[in-house]
This record gives sequence, C-alpha cells and structure tokens, in this order.
Amino acid sequence: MELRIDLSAVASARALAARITAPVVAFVGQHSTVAVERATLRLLGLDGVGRDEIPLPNRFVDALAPSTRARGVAGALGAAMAETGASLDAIARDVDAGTIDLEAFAAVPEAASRAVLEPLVRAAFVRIDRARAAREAYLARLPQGAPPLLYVIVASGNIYEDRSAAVAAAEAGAQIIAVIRSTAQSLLDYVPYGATTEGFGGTYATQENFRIMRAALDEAGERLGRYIMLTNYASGLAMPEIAAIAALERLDMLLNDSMYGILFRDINMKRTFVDQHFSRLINARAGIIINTGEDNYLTTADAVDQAPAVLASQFINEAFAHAAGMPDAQIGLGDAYEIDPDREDGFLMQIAQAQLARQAFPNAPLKYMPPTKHMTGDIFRGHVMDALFNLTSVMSHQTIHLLGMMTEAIHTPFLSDRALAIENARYVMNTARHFGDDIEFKAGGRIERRAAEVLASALALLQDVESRGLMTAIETKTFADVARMRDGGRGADGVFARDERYWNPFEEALAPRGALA
Amino acid sequence: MELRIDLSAVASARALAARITAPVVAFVGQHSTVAVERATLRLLGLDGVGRDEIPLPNRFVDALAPSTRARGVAGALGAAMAETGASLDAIARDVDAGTIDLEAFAAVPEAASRAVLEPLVRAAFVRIDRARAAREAYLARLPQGAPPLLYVIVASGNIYEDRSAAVAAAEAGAQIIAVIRSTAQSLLDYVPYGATTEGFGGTYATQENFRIMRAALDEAGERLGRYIMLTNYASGLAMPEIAAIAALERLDMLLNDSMYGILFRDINMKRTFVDQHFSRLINARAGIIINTGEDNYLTTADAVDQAPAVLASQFINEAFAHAAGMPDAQIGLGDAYEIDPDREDGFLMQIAQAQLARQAFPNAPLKYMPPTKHMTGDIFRGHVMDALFNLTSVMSHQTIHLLGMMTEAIHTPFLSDRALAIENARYVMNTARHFGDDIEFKAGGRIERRAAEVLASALALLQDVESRGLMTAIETKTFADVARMRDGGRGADGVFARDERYWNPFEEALAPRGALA
Amino acid sequence: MSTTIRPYGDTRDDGAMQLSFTLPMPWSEAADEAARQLVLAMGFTDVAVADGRAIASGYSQFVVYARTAIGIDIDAIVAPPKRETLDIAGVDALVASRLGRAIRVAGACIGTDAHTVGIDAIMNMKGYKGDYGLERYRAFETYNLGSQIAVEELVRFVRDRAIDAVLVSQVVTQKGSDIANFTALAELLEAENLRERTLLVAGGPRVTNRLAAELGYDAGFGRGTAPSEVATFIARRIVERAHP
Amino acid sequence: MSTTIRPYGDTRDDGAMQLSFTLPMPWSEAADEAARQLVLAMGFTDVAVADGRAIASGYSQFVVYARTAIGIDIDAIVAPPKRETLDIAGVDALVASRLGRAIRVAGACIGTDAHTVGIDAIMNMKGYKGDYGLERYRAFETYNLGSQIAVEELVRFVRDRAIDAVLVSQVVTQKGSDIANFTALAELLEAENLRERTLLVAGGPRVTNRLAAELGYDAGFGRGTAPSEVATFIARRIVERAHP
Ligand code: B12
Ligand code: B12
Ligand SMILES: Cc1ncc(COP(=O)(O)O)c(C=O)c1O
Ligand SMILES: Cc1ncc(COP(=O)(O)O)c(C=O)c1O
Repeated sequence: MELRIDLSAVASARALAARITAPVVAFVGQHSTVAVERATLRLLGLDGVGRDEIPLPNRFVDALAPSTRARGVAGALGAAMAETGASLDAIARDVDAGTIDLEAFAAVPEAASRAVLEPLVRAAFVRIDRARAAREAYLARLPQGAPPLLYVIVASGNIYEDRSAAVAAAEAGAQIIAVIRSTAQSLLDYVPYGATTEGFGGTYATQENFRIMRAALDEAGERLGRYIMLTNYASGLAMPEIAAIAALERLDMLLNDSMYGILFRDINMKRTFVDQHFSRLINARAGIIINTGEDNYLTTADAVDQAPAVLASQFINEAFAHAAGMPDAQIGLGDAYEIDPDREDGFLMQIAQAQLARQAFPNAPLKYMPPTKHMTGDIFRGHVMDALFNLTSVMSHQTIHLLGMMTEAIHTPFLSDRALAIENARYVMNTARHFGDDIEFKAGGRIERRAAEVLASALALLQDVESRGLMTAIETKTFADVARMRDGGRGADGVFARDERYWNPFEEALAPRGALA
Repeated sequence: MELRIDLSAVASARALAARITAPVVAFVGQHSTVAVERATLRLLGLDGVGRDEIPLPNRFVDALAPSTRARGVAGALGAAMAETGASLDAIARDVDAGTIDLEAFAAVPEAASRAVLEPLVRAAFVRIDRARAAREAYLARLPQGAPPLLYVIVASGNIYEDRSAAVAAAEAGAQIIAVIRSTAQSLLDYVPYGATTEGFGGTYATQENFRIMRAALDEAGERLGRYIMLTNYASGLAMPEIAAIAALERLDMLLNDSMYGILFRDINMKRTFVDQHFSRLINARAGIIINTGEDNYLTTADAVDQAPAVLASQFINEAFAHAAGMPDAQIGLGDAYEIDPDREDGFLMQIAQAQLARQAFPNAPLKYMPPTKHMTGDIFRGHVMDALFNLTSVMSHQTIHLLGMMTEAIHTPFLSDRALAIENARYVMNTARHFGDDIEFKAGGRIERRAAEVLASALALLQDVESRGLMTAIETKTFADVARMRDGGRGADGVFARDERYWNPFEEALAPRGALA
Repeated sequence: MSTTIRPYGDTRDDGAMQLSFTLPMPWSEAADEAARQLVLAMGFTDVAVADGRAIASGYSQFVVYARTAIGIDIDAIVAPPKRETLDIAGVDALVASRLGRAIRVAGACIGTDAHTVGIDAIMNMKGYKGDYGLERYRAFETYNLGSQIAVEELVRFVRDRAIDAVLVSQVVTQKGSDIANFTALAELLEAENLRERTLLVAGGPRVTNRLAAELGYDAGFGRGTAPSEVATFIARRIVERAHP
Repeated sequence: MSTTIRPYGDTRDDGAMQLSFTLPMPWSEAADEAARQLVLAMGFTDVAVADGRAIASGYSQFVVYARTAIGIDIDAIVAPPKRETLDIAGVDALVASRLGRAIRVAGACIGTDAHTVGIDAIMNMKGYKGDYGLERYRAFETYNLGSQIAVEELVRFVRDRAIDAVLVSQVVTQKGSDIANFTALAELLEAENLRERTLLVAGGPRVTNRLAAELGYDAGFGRGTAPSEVATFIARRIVERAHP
C-alpha cells in the first residue's frame, strides 16, 4: 500500500528543515554547556561520586572558572594532567576535595593537553567501537526477528525488579526493553550513581543500572536465541552524559529529541539545542538508534489537529540528526496512535498518518507509540484499541513498536499486562502479516486525502517556522501549544559561549565535516 | 474493495446449483411429511396441547391413516368440518379424545373440503400479511440502523430471564436478538407449548415464548427509537411448524438451512428436503429472512479446507430458496470467521472469503458468524480475535453480524459479555467505517489468489455433486466429512409419498409457478 | 516444606488481581462506591474501581484492581500425577505382550450433548494436533457411538459388547447437566453390575481428574488432552487389572 | 430499608465474577489447581479456571470465573452528594451578588507530577468536553501554576496572593506518591495557619470525594470531572463561608 503523495512537497519540507536547523546548528558551534563538558569527562573515563554524593563530573565542571570553562573542560583537565602527571581520577578526587586549583594550569600549551588526553580519547573510542561491534556480532548471531519490533517498558523503580520483569517480557516475546526513568529525571542536572531501588514512576537511569540490565538481557538473549535490545532516555538536562554512558554500556536505542526538553520540560532551548547535538554525535558513533518524541504532541492536544506538527517536527528532528552525522538508519522518528477512538474513520486517519511517515522517511526506523490518552479503565475496550494499533503498525511497516497496555489508564504495567500486550501484537501481526502489502489505497480516497492534507499543512508550518526562525517560532506557541522564551526555562545558566580557544576532542573527532561551520 | 473474480465461474456455479436442486425439488413435489401437515394445521389456526401434553397438531396428524394422510391433512380436516359443521378446534379436541374417526369422512368431495377451509386459509394469510406489514411500518418509523447489524444471543433456558437479557442487549446497541433453542430441540418431532422456564443451553422455541419476546422487543424498540429484530431456529424435525408460528408472531429471521439437519443432526435427508421447502414457502410470504448454517462446516473441520464447501453450500441454499420463491433480499447465507488464529495471513484469507461471498451474492443479506472453535479461556486474546472479525465484517459489508463473545469457550453469554461484545463491534465498525471502501486489493495478490482458489474449488465440488446427484453426494461424505444414507436418520418415517389427490392450500397459494413441476 | 505464593502484579507478594463484574443497579457514583465496598467485603485491600459504567438501564459494569493477602502453599497442592505417555508402538506392545488381546473401547457423547469434536479427537484415526487417535492403535477395538447417546443405550452397548473401557464426553456444562449425566452413567453401570469390570473415563473441557474421581470415575481428562495420554492410561490400567 | 445485591452473570444473585491474575510459579496442571484453591480460599465458589498458561519461565497467568455469596446493601451506601451544577452565568451571578468580588483560585500539579492535562482541563479557558474552564468565569481570578510545583512554593503563593481556593492535581499514584503529596500540602497549610481560610480541593483520576475527605480536604474530584462542577462547588462554598 503506497500513498500517491507529492514527492516534491516532501523534498521541500526536508529542504526547509535543513534551512530551519542551520542557524541553530551554527549557534551550537559557538556554545557549550555544563552537560557537554561533563559528558566529555565521562567519555575520558571519569565516573563515581564525591562529596555529598555529587557525581565527580559535576564537581569537576562546577569547579571551573567561567573563563576556563569557556575553553572547554578538556583543556583544563589535559593541562592539569600534563602538569601534575596525575591520572584523571586522581585529579578529579583532588578537585572534589578542593585540594587542587584548576586555574593554576592555564599556561599549559594546548598541544601538551591534547597529547596527554590522546590515549584517553582513543580508549573511549575503542570502548564505544567495541560495544558497537559487539552489538553487530550479536545481531548476526542472534537475529532479533522481523519488525515491527515489540518494545515494552519496565518501570518498577527498582532495577532488580525491572530486571526480572524485563527477562520475563523477553521470554514472552519482547524484542526491545525500555527502562522508564524515574519521574522527571530529565530535570536533574546530573546523572545519578550506582544501582538504584527506589524511583517514582520509573527507575533512575544510571550507568550501573544500564550495566545490570544489559547483562541480564544478553543472558536472556543467548537463552532465547534472539538479541534483546535495551533502551533508555537521554533528553533532559543530562542528555549528553546519558548518551555517553549509553555508548559505553551498549544500549541500542535512546529517547533523544531535539525539542522535547524545551516544550515538555521547560528546559532552556539553547541548552537543549547544544546538548542534543553533542549527544547525537555520540549516538551516531555508537550506532545507537535515537527515538524522537513527537508522540508527546498528541498526548496534550488533539491528535487530528496535531498531525501536521508531528510531521514538521519529524523533519526538524531528522535535520538535526543529519547535522550530527546520523545516518537515516539511526533516526527513529516518533509518531503515535492517539486519535479519538469515537471518531468515525479515525482508523483511516491513523493509517494515513503512519503510512505518510513511512514514505516521507523511507529509511528511518520509525517509532510507533500506542494509544495512551484515550485509554480508560475499560481494559477490554483498551485491548481492542491496541489491536487496531498493532494492525496499523504491521500494515505500514513501522519499525519500533511500543506495545499498548490495556491498563494504560490504571497503573504502570504489571508483568501480565506486558505478556497480554505481546500476545495481542503477535497474534495481530502474524494473522495480518502481509495485509498491508496486499492492498492499495483508492486514488483520492479518504486515506489519500488525509495524507495530502497533513503533508500540505506540515509544509506550510515549516515555511512559517523558516520565515521566523526556530527560536522565535518556539517563543510563539508554534509547537504543542506552548510558548518557551529563548532565555527562560531550566538549565539556561549551564549554557556558555565558547572561547575562541575552545576545543573538545570528541566533537572534533565526531563532527561531520562542515556541520558546525 | 472489489475482488477481480471470474464472473462466469459464479454464473456456472449458480446454474449448477439450480440443476443440483431441481431433482430434489421434484422429489419434494411428490412427497409430504408429518411436519408439513402439522404446520398446515397450525396455519389453519390449530394450537394447544392435548392428552399427555402432546400438541394438538401432532395428535391430529398421528390420528390419520396412512392413506388419508397421503391425501393431505387439509382434505381430512376440511371433510370433517364440512360434514360435522364443527370448528377446527372442536374437531381437534375430539381427535385428541379419540371421539371422532377422521376416516369416516373420506367420501366428502374435495370441493366441499376446500370451501370450508377457505376462510381459515384466508385468515392465515391476513395474519401473516399483517405481521409483515407491521414489520415494514416499524422499520419505516424506527429504522434499525446501518448494517452490519449487531446480533446477539440469549440462552438462559428461561424466557423471562431471556427477556431481561434481550432488552439489556438492545439498550447496549444490539439490533437483532436470537433466542437460542434448548439443546437439540431440532430433534423434537413437535413444537413445545407455552412459556417455558427450563432448558439446556437455550430456551425452547414455542409460540408463547415468541410472543413474549416479540412484545418485549417492540416495547424496547419504541423506547430506543430502533426496531429490534427477533430470530430463532427452524431447522430440525419441526421446521415447517416453526416457520408457521414465526410468521404468525412476527419473527424477522429464522435459522433455516436446507442441509443442516441432515449433516449435523442426522435427520433423514428426504424429510429435511421436504420440510425446508415448505418452511421457506412460508418464510417467503412472511418476509422473514432466512439464515443458513454454513458456519457449521467450519466448527467441525478445518476452516481453510472447508471454504469451498461453504461456498458450494451457499449456492445450493440459494437455489433451494429460489425454488421456494424467496427473493435474494431474504436469503441470509452463512459464513464464519473460523480460520486458525495462529496461521500466518489468516486474516487475509478471511477477508478473501467474506468478500467473495459478498460479490457472489450481491443482494443477499449475508450472515457472518464470529470465531468460536478457536476461542479459548483466554478472554483477552479472544476479544482481539473478535475485533478482527468485526473489522472484516464492516470492510466486506456483511449484513447480519453475530457478535463474538470473549467467553465463547467458557459459558453461554453473561449480560456483560454481550455488552462488551457490542462495545467492541461499535468501536471497530465506527473507527473503520469506510476502510473497506477506501482500499483495493492488489491484482493477483494473496487475497485475490485465495478467493480465486476457493471459487474454483467450489465450482469443481458443485460439478461433482451435479454429476452424482445431491442425495448420493451426501451419502458419500461430500459435505462436512459426514455420510448420511438417504433412508437413514431421524424422522424418516414421517416422510410419505403424496397420493395423486394430495392437496395443500398453502402450498398451492405459495408455490412459485412451476417450481414443483 | 511450605512455599506460600500470592498473586503477582509487579512485585512479589503484592497480591494484585483484576476483577470484573456486573451489578444489577443503574450506574452512578454510588454504584462505583457499591462496587468498591463489595470488593472490600470480599477481603481485598487497595480496591481501585478502574472503570464503572452503565451497560443497560438497570446494570452497571466494573473493572476493579485490588490486592489480596491470601496466599497458597504450593507444596501442599496435590499435583495431578504426571502422566507419562507411551507412543503407539509402546502401547501396542504393552497390550499385546501383557494382555494378549485388543482392549474394547466404547466412546460417546452422552445425554443431549452433541459436541463430538472432543471425543472424536480422542478416538478418530486423525487424532488431535498431530497425535493419532485410538482407532490407529492395534491395541484397541474401538466403537465411537457419537452424539446424544442415552445413558441406557450406552450401558446396553457396554454389556452386549463386553466393553473394557468406556469414554464419555460432556462439553455442555450449563446448569450442571454434565455432572447429572456423568453421575447417571456411573450409577447405572453400578446398578447393572458392570462398573467393576469396566474402566470408566470422563472427558471434556471442564473435566479434571479431581472432578472425575469425585464422581467415581477412574480418570478424567480436560482441555487440550492428547489421545496418546488416554491410550497410555487405558492400556496401563487394563493390563494392571489383568495382572494385579 | 435494605436492598442487597450481588454480582450478576446471567441470573439475579448468581454472584458471577471474572478474575485474572498471575502466580509466580511455572505453569503446569498443578498451577491450575493452585489457582483454583487460591480463589476458593478467598471465599468464592464454583471456581472455574478457564485459562491457565505460562507467560514467562517462572510465571503463570489465569483467567478464572467464580461465584461469590457476598452481597452489598445498596441502601446503606453513602452516595456522594449529587452535585448540582450551575452554568457560568449562574456561578458569576452568585459570586457577584453574594461575595461582591472575584474568588482567587490557584491550581497546580504538585510534587514531581507533570500531568497537567487534568488540571488544565479544569482551569484553562478551553475546558473539558465542551464545558468551559474556570478562566472563562468572571467569578474567578485564576492562577495556574503548572506542573511539578513544590508544596512550599504553592503555600508561599497562597499566602502572598491571598488565595481563596487551592486546586491540586495528582495523577501519578505509584507507591502512594499522591497521598504523600496531598498530605504534605494539607499539613504545611495547617502549619502556616492558612488552612482555615482556604478552600482545599484535590483532583485526579484516582481521587474520590471520600479519599479527599480522609486527607482533610474540602472536596475531591475524580475521572471525568467537568469544570462547571468544580466552579459551582467553589462558588457555593466560598459564598457560604462568607455568609454562614
Ligand atoms: C463446535 C461447537 C459446537 C458445534 C458442535 C459440533 C460437533 N459436532 O461437535 C455446534 C455448532 C453443533 C454446537 C452447538 C451447540 N453448542 Co456448542 N460449541 C462449540 C465450540 C465452538 C467448540 C467446541 C469444540 O469443538 N472444541 C474443540 C474440542 C477438540 O475441544 P474439547 O471438546 O474440549 O475436547 C478436548 C478435551 O476436552 C478432551 N475431551 C473432550 N471430550 C473427551 C472425552 C474423553 C473420554 C476424553 C478422554 C477426553 C475428552 O479432549 C479433546 C481434545 O483435547 C464451543 C466453544 C469453544 N470454543 O469451546 C461451543 C460450546 C461448547 N457450545 C455451547 C452450547 C451452549 C451449544 C448449544 C447448546 C447452543 C449454542 N450456543 O450453540 C448447541 C447445542 C449442541 C448440543 N446439543 O450439545 C456452549 C456450552 C456452554 C456450557 N459450558 O455449558 C459453548 C462453550 C459455547 C458458548 N459459550 O455458549 N456447538
Ligand atoms: C498524557 C500522559 C502523560 C503526558 C503528560 C502530559 C501533560 N502535560 O500532562 C507525559 C507523556 C508527559 C507523561 C509522562 C509520564 N507519565 Co503519564 N500519562 C499520560 C496519560 C496517557 C493520560 C493522562 C491524561 O492526560 N488524561 C486526561 C485528563 C483530562 O484526565 P485526568 O488527568 O484524569 O483529569 C481529569 C480528572 O481526573 C479531573 N482532575 C484531574 N486533576 C484535577 C485537579 C482538580 C483540582 C480537579 C478539581 C479535578 C482534576 O479532571 C480532569 C478532567 O475530567 C496517562 C494514561 C491514561 N490514559 O490515563 C498516563 C499516566 C498517568 N502516566 C503515568 C506515568 C507513570 C508517567 C511517567 C512517570 C512515565 C511514563 N510511564 O510515561 C511520566 C512522568 C510524568 C511526570 N513527571 O509526572 C502513569 C501513572 C501510573 C500511576 N497510576 O501512578 C499513567 C497512568 C500511564 C501508565 N499506565 O503507566 N504522561
Ligand atoms: C524524547 C523523550 N525524552 C524523554 C522523555 C521522558 O523523560 P522525562 O520523564 O525524564 O522527562 C520522553 C517521554 O515521553 C520523550 O518522549
Ligand atoms: C441452520 C441452523 N439451524 C439450527 C441450528 C441449531 O439448532 P439445534 O441445536 O436445535 O439443532 C443451527 C445451529 O448452529 C443452525 O446453524
């Protein structure tokens, strides 16, 4: 089933998105953030917590004088190491203890700093590349099965409970496990440390938790003969750092949206733009598939009205990802099945939208989210809504398929909710496996008309954004019905202009040629 | 969505079915049965029970000497009435009491008999026609809503409980109510009498029960502003009688299959053929839509294998109905959604079959039955199977839509099971209302290939049956994998050859010109 | 030993359960409250009425999640003995060597029950899900009487044909018709002094071995039974009886 | 008077209910039996395990139908008072004539909860399902503080702006976070001597008026609440307090 869509409109939308993001990417090239610098330290090998349980990367970056910070943490660290001959770890401990003054090494030449960091940078890439190679080897040996890939969440708050739940879900047929973060972790300007057993509405994303879950899923994957993918959330104030630890611990996907934090978490837009770029540089190298968050537009506003905004946002997310050197195969653009179930022909509109995304982004591993907003306590009706969502997904060849839970309106999923959701999807996707391939849309029918309308409106929206600039557009409620000021929001004070001597070894190695011109 | 099907094959199949049924219809013209004669008495106005609670029509027909019976009960009754001047009722009571000898009036001329019965015959038609007109007036005033018409069953055994359940179902959105008969009522060679409150797996079909339910649904219909249809079962040893009382009590539909009793209840084939014909003459006049029972093929054997048999049987049922003067609009041919849910692309096969029936019988109000055989105690999975069945039905424009119950494998439906089933159908049929109209099948795709294969095999099957004769075919396991001998089975002794002086006032009035040549 | 387990939602021993039911009252907030109190009265805690709504004028439907403190000691569960299954050759060999003649088996769907698919799955050559039926075994001489067989007729058949094993199926369970029919058969066999010498086996989707034992049957087979399980059981028991 | 009703399957007082749950044990026939005994131990009768199967290596899932003898006296249910709802003009007129000034209302999603859709539905102009929100009323001067508002911040706001009515929303209920947040707010208002003079209203999909009362709130509003119900309640109560 192929929509006859206006390919030139798709091309224009893509070109517009590139023009919309270009000035923002240029802005990114002139700024950095505390989170980018902390992520740099993490990649160089820093981990652990110091005084008051504060992570060492935070202690380190917070210890820098603004002028030093403006030249990048790498320079400061390299200078200290070159001068003292001490290890990264030892220096970080000293910083934490307040027994070293990082400003003291300002005179160390950049070349010396670079030289001393060089082995650490190389080691980082070795680790990241090894993880990527390991994933590829796993997938070759233990193929994960055909898409739509069944994705379920675990969210008990306790990583050990999550582990049991994840393994049980894998046994039941899940192909991707997401560990939902504790409520509003996105607002934490650091990455919590260690294995955690308490959380609200989810489990903290920590490097140790990543490791625990990865190990359990690798073991389950061996047993089941299928590699089980693991995903978590990057977007938020610690976006680059989470990208870094995910790369090290072989996560396979990450929620990573270029505007989610701004719109839905009131995080400062400059902060988010800089952070998302750096995090995607890392994701790209790690072979991690990003998942964008367009589904969020649909949970707070009407899904029929928001369809053009979703498509426009997909183009923008794609453009930002391209700017960070991500290939299409790593750009998991988001969409969701959120149209009012009581609307006549709502199913046709869902198909139109899902297939439009499929054709507009033919090589992207699309992420498809289930009904959530219109789910109620009537679990029986909800289960049927999920069935039609499953059908739409297999028909339109979605890639990353988040399973709907019949208890969506009630509680975070029980073990049985996940099992029944998987059963639902497996049944529907098998009995209707080639249905989408066996039908065509009536030319000019309801589905095609709806797709054309969404595409045209998205194009108009992008034109408007391009003419006014992305930051101004966000200031004037263009997306998700919310206005965010360019200097407002959380984490604004963590953004700073780069000194002209700024350097970052990872950005240099990873930035696609000419991107941050 | 239209299948490109071989229209000449459809035409050939229809022609073959006419040739297959012609000799059987000729046989029917030379025979009658005790049930036909009892139905004749019922139409003439006889009701009630006599000695040992045996219905008066049975008492009367059983009292006839074979030679008298061979000339038809009408003649015997007319003679007695003409001669004694007594009413039908009085004579029937005398027969019951054994105080009258029906053989005594053998000499009364046919003309006299005819004359005395004439007002009773006229009264019968007045009643039937009034019921039909009442239905039409209701439907004009209280339109029942768009098809697929949601059909649910009640089956408590107690007509009063059934009544509450039926009204509740109508309130929840049901458009047709079926009262399931007590287990194996089809094997009773009479119609039970009066309101009944005990039954196994269903509630007895009695004239009083029909009346009680009809009144309740008329009242509910007024309140809801929608006429609620009522249906019951005719097929079985009392087929013509049930057709008669259904005509009088304004049922709107009747399960009436030309071969169900033979194949699934081991009722003698001659008996069934004669009975079905007479019952359909009455149904035709009453404007009652028959529902045939092809779904039964699928509950005992594999649904994929049986698809051609279903289609062949639909053609045969259609031919028999045409022979009884039924217009297409009254021929509710049966099919069911019974393909193994674990079969890849089973949904595509279901669509192929449903749409094939739709196109082969464009004017027939198709009856579509839900998954039953593959339903298990897993109600959640079952509810999703029902959802895809609902989707198939609305896509292929089925007319009479029997709702699947998630508790199919567990118990006869609870009140809530029906409500949830209705909710499921309403949601799916509304959200996907025009989906079928908005798509086309890929030329030569899986669906079209399957439809072509079923049609070709059905044609081959009909050719085989035509070459060997229907009765022989049934003797040799051609249908439903069961062999039934032409002189075996239940009720064979109730079939008799007509004397050349046989006459039946209803047959004469109703038989389409030249049908029983 | 004793290992008590409880229903599991997302944490061991959380006791989480899902319930749904209808109350014969019009829906209102009071109906939600009635549903909540009812479930509390059943001994559940943390009762959450997730959904409550009218499904007809005098009826409300509820979906409830709640927790139970009640657990079950799984070590005290008398597990139905794990039936080890022989293959056809094994059964045939056992019967040929130890009995020296074929076992005569009669099967029927008794009472008004016409659901023959189950008993046919056990007896017919074709079998069930790739497992051949009793007709395929040389060890058995089979008679499948079919549907709606009166108890008297079956007992007569058992006597006349000197049947060794009687297989009866009941699928319809409404108003206890299955129990009534099973019981009638057992009693009539007893009354006719045939019970001792015949192996009496019940089957159907609601049958369990426990239920069959309660009804005085030698065994009961429920949903998903494979013919070979039944074949093995009959062969072993008849051979045992012949050589106690 | 007393009218006891029971769950209804297909016959009055049959007590029929559907249950489903997970047991943390591998599936086998013994697991089915454990499920059956567990439900019996809960006091149900006629327990039928309609489905039992493995959903993971150490977990089995069951669908059970059973009957309960427990009933509920619906005449004894204290129905939440039926709230009669005024329209916008009615509320505005009431407040204008009896209070003579606008009521100051502050709304927030407290704690870490970021689910603003519910409180927005009550407060925003747009409203909910065609029923306009509080911002539309002349009777109210509204402040929607938004999501993830710390209890301390809200209390400060209440004091600084002399708020008359506080509307707080909690959607996330996991691990009792809603109760904890609601309680913290009530206690802090009390501690700051603000509780007396402010109307305190809780809302969210799991909130009931009963729960709110238990937590010391003046009212609670649950799933499907219309803004006009809330508007009417606030207006009436504030007016009553002004003219007791
Ligand atoms: C097919 C079917 C029919 C067919 C039967 C065709 C036939 N020749 O058998 C037809 C259409 C005729 C029919 C009619 C009716 N049916 Co019916 N039917 C079903 C259905 C859909 C499937 C049953 C089936 O074939 N299962 C497959 C077989 C293989 O499984 P099984 O029977 O459990 O057998 C296995 C085991 O139990 C065991 N087993 C069974 N018997 C025996 C015996 C022995 C000795 C042993 C060792 C093992 C054994 O081994 C088998 C293989 O594993 C069920 C619903 C469902 N999905 O279960 C309803 C169902 C059984 N029917 C039901 C009813 C009420 C009827 C009717 C009364 C009315 C109606 N609602 O249609 C009529 C009357 C029939 C009558 N007189 O008995 C109800 C019974 C409710 C209850 N619990 O009391 C059900 C549950 C549907 C419902 N929810 O209303 N039915
Ligand atoms: C939309 C949504 C989100 C959006 C929220 C966007 C936003 N700005 O609000 C996003 C995507 C951000 C989100 C995130 C999360 N969510 Co969320 N979300 C939902 C969802 C799908 C719908 C909620 C909704 O908008 N309902 C519609 C409104 C109109 O209904 P309502 O809130 O009940 O409000 C009505 C009444 O309750 C009442 N009311 C509500 N508040 C008030 C206040 C007053 C004073 C009054 C008078 C009345 C009143 O009036 C309203 C109108 O009638 C639900 C699932 C569901 N279908 O319910 C999950 C759900 C609430 N989320 C959940 C969770 C766990 C989360 C996360 C923690 C992680 C996750 N699983 O996604 C994060 C963290 C968010 C956080 N920090 O709080 C869980 C909560 C589980 C529980 N019971 O504890 C749910 C139930 C999903 C689930 N099954 O896991 N979520
Ligand atoms: C892209 C993206 N990132 C992050 C999140 C959630 O993170 P948090 O709850 O910590 O804000 C979401 C939630 O939907 C998301 O879509
Ligand atoms: C055409 C037809 N008639 C009658 C019946 C059932 O009647 P009985 O159970 O009394 O045989 C069915 C059942 O499916 C049927 O399909």
